[in-house]
Amino acid sequence: MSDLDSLYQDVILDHAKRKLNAGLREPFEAEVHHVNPTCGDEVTLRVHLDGEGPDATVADISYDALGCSISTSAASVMTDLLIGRTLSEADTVVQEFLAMMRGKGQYEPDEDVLEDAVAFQGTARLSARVKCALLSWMAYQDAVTRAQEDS
Amino acid sequence: MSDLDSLYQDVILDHAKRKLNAGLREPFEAEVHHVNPTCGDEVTLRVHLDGEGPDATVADISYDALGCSISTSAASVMTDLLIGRTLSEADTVVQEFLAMMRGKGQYEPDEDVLEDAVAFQGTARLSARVKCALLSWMAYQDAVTRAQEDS
Amino acid sequence: MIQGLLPDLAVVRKDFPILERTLAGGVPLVYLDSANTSQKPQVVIDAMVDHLERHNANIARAMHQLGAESTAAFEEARDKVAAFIGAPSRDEVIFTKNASEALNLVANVLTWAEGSLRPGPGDRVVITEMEHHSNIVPWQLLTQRTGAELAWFGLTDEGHLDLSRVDELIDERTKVVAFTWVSNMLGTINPVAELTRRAHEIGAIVVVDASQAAPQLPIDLAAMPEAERPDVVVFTGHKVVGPTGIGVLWGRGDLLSQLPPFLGGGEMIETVRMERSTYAGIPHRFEAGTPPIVEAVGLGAAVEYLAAVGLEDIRRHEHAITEYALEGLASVPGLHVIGPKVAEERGGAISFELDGVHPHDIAQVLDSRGVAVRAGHHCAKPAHARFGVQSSTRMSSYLYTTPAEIDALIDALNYTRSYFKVG
Amino acid sequence: MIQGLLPDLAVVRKDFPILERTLAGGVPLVYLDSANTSQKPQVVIDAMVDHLERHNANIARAMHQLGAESTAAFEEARDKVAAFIGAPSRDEVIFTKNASEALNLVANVLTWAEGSLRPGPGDRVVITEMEHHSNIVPWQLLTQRTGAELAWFGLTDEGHLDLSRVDELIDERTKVVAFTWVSNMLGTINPVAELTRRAHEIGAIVVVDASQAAPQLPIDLAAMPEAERPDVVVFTGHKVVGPTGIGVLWGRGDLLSQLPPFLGGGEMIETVRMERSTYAGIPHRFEAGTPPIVEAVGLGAAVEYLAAVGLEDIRRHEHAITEYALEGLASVPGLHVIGPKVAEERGGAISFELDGVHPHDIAQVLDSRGVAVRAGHHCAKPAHARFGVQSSTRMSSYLYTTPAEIDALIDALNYTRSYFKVG
Ligand SMILES: Cc1ncc(COP(=O)(O)O)c(C=O)c1O
Ligand SMILES: Cc1ncc(COP(=O)(O)O)c(C=O)c1O
Repeated sequence: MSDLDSLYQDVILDHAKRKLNAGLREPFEAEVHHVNPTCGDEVTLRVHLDGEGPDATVADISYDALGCSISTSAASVMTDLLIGRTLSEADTVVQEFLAMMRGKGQYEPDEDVLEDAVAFQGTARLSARVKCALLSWMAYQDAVTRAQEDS
Repeated sequence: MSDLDSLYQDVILDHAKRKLNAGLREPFEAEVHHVNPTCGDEVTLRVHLDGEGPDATVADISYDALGCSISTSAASVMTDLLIGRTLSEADTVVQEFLAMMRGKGQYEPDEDVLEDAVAFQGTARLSARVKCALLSWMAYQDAVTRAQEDS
Repeated sequence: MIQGLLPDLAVVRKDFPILERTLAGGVPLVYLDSANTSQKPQVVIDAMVDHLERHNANIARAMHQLGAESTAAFEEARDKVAAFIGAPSRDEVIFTKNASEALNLVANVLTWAEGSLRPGPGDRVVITEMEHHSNIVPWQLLTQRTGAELAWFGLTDEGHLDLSRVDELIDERTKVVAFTWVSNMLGTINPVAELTRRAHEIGAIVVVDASQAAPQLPIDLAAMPEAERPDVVVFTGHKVVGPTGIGVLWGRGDLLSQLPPFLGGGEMIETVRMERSTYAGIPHRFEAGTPPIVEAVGLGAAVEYLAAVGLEDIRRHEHAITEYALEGLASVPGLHVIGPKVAEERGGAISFELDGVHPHDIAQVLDSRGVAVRAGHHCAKPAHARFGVQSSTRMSSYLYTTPAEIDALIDALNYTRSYFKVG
Repeated sequence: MIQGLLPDLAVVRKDFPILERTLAGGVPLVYLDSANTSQKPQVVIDAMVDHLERHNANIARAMHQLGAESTAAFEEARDKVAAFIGAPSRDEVIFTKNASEALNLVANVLTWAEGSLRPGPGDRVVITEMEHHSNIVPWQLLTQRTGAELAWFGLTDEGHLDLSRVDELIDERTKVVAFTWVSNMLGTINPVAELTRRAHEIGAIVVVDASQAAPQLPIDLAAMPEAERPDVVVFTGHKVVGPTGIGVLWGRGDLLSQLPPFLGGGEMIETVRMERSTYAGIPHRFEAGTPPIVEAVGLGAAVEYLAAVGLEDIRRHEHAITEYALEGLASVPGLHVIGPKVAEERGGAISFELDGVHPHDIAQVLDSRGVAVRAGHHCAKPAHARFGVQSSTRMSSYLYTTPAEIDALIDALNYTRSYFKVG
């Protein structure tokens, strides 16, 4: 597989088209706006939690993303993976994703945890694109922190 | 003659010791304070003119100089050369001196005009020391300008 | 045959060692990102190496032979830069760290100026919607800090300054008019003489960002009629085949001499007492601390190199390449150039959109074929917002660019379309 | 035998090409002006050349392979510098153009800060009489602009800080305490931990100028107890065998994050609209415009080189040379060292007077014999004034200095005395 094909895997191009869970919805406890200052990619993201503490459920993640296929598909994959999980389960996924993205392609991700998101292994090899893939994931982390602060 | 000896000619070391016309005196029409910011050498210089316009006489130049042998001897030589001349005669000397100092050792100075000051030809070759030699001469020019402005 | 290319293009290319590089997969480099930073000829690298290996010393302060050599090299670089832009006086040339610092310097010293030079409440500072962030943010900071009003020229749909509001924008309340000579996003060449004349009529200071102009337009400040000569012109070393770490601020001597210092320390002083200091004259007043010495040496060699090739010839070359590129780009279905469509009205940076593919993804596919372009907002977010886009792809050529490289770009763009199955 | 010299001194010297130079008359170079600027090892020059010839591109903004390589090289340099000073976090390392800019940056952002960080009327900023102008003038400007009071530690006759007034100077009114770690004129090493603890007790911000410390003292910020760790530490690239055009500001992350931007433009933004902008986090917030890229690469190689030789070993070497030099200088009739006379209390810069000969004239005679020293006020006029002198001669050694070079200096000083017929 060429570098290009390993970056633009079908799963990714597919998510970029389908944009699962896209659009901003109510209710939500926190909304954040993140920008990739280098390229201008943007995401507005809301989380809705059900319950309190680590066992709270991620009842919804809704978003509005403007960006390249890597950044929009990352948002789609993420929401698909995290909605419906408890915060602590979701955190396991997030940590695994971060480890892979910071691993420069050397990290062996746990496919059972990451499911479709393993497709971003090809992105992890391209330092310039790592930020694209992380944009919505960082926004999610930020939103959860704020939602918990406010409660 | 070594470079060092051509810089520190006897005339120069002699003037550095004797410091002709040193000390601040009355009367004066203008007093200026010039600093060589690079090394901190300083001169306070006063001029006293007699008459008006280009035919006015440089009746006195008095000064207080703190600096290396090049800068103090330059003040001594200058005052010795200029006191008693008309402004326009003095200007001829100043211009010739400036031309020599900016000539990087290539300019052929008129010895009849510069007299003792030709000894600074050796300084003109050393770009780092040119400012030392010029300090009091620039101060003189400045002081004359101010004296004329005020009159 | 394309008219106007540099006659010695093959020889010129040999001067730039990086152009021989190959990238991943053994593909040759097609460098079309020169508006971002230019590549460096061997003569610039060699001048820097020679300085570091044989003449390195601090300047001004050092009396010894190395110090004298280093000082001479630094000050000769100032002479060379002065000659490059036809500065009326070499002491009006100030070395900064880049164009951004030069622009901030001006905005800062105006903020701290005394008397009528300082814009205050009721006064106005005018910029344009096509500025690089480095010519926007400093003026936002100035106006926030001084209470002056910030206003700007909008843009026409063709990417020109909309001069219809000129009388409103430039009136007796206007203290500063700051604009770019050549846009780094749209490529547009602005009417410097005309705008400067207008601004000077009402006594405003004109600051021109020549970061994109200096690489490709011959500049001769001394030859301009005074009424049409800007008061400040800045550019950056790394875009004129020089190194990073150095920029240039040229300013009218009698204006600069009235302005307070920017940064304090080192050789910018006349004398220092604990209570208070007095400051040196220009250019030193604005060069606090150890300046970029080896960078000045490199920049001196760079502008000498450009002058030797000939700015008129470089301009003609850029023009020919730009015309060829505009034609090529027009042949790609779904591709829209943002900015003037005619080579006469623009410099060599061309930004475009391609329907259905995000600029990042375009740049990625291009990169896989060795074609280096820029994707993003190019530090010109407001100009992007004006055209309703969040980012764009930009190709930018320079004196070493060949028509074959433009062909490679166009091929790669067509490949991008098929890769992402658009159209 | 002199104890403590670098075991591989001859090998180290071979790393520095300039040390093979001869000067006018074929005399070899004896470079004793390293406190002014240090010489560069081949590995630094080679790293810069390799970057310019093979990897040159702008950073952050460029998505292509050259851009990724250049960005990686730049950010690795940040990692290397962070390791060199033991920075608690690599994002706290900000690249400036030199130490002077770093100090001005701090003073400026404090001037523009909101709330209690901004010194105002009734507040006090404390410096010392032994500061380099670059750590005086910025604080003069700040206090003039904010209405705060400027106060300073005086010096003892031995050239130490006079700490007898510490309670008066550092009290609840004090907002900032800024001082040099090692004096560039007197050589004095100041008690950083003690002063910092005092200042922190009353909540003041501590800014340390490590321009002369970084080259010769091992620095490990993370290992310092928090109460004794300064809030800001700056140094300059060209004195740690790196290139000109780059300096370093390390600052406590939570302090830097509260401060407003310094210069505006380029990558320091989060988003820009015409009306108003928001700014990026650290370190980028403080790095406006294209940063010194090739300079960072050179600096990274430089601090790696110093670390490979070993800072402890360099410190020992400097100490041995300083001790030997102090002995030698004491043997010259009419020569008076200004500053501490014991090597333990000082760094490797030694300033002195020679009765009957002006420093310029000394430096000139020394230069005729290839010995490069500095003469003047060394950008420390107040310290000179304190000791009643207008200027002095300074020798300064570094890791490549040999005892034979000190012998050459002492010989040349004796020759100077006979040349000017003193004594
Ligand atoms: C103690 C000290 N502080 C600050 C500086 C300023 O460094 P730079 O000129 O590189 O800004 C120097 C060196 O000149 C210095 O010795
Ligand atoms: C028009 C324009 N102005 C200013 C700049 C800023 O230059 P620098 O980043 O070297 O400060 C650039 C380049 O980035 C530019 O294209």
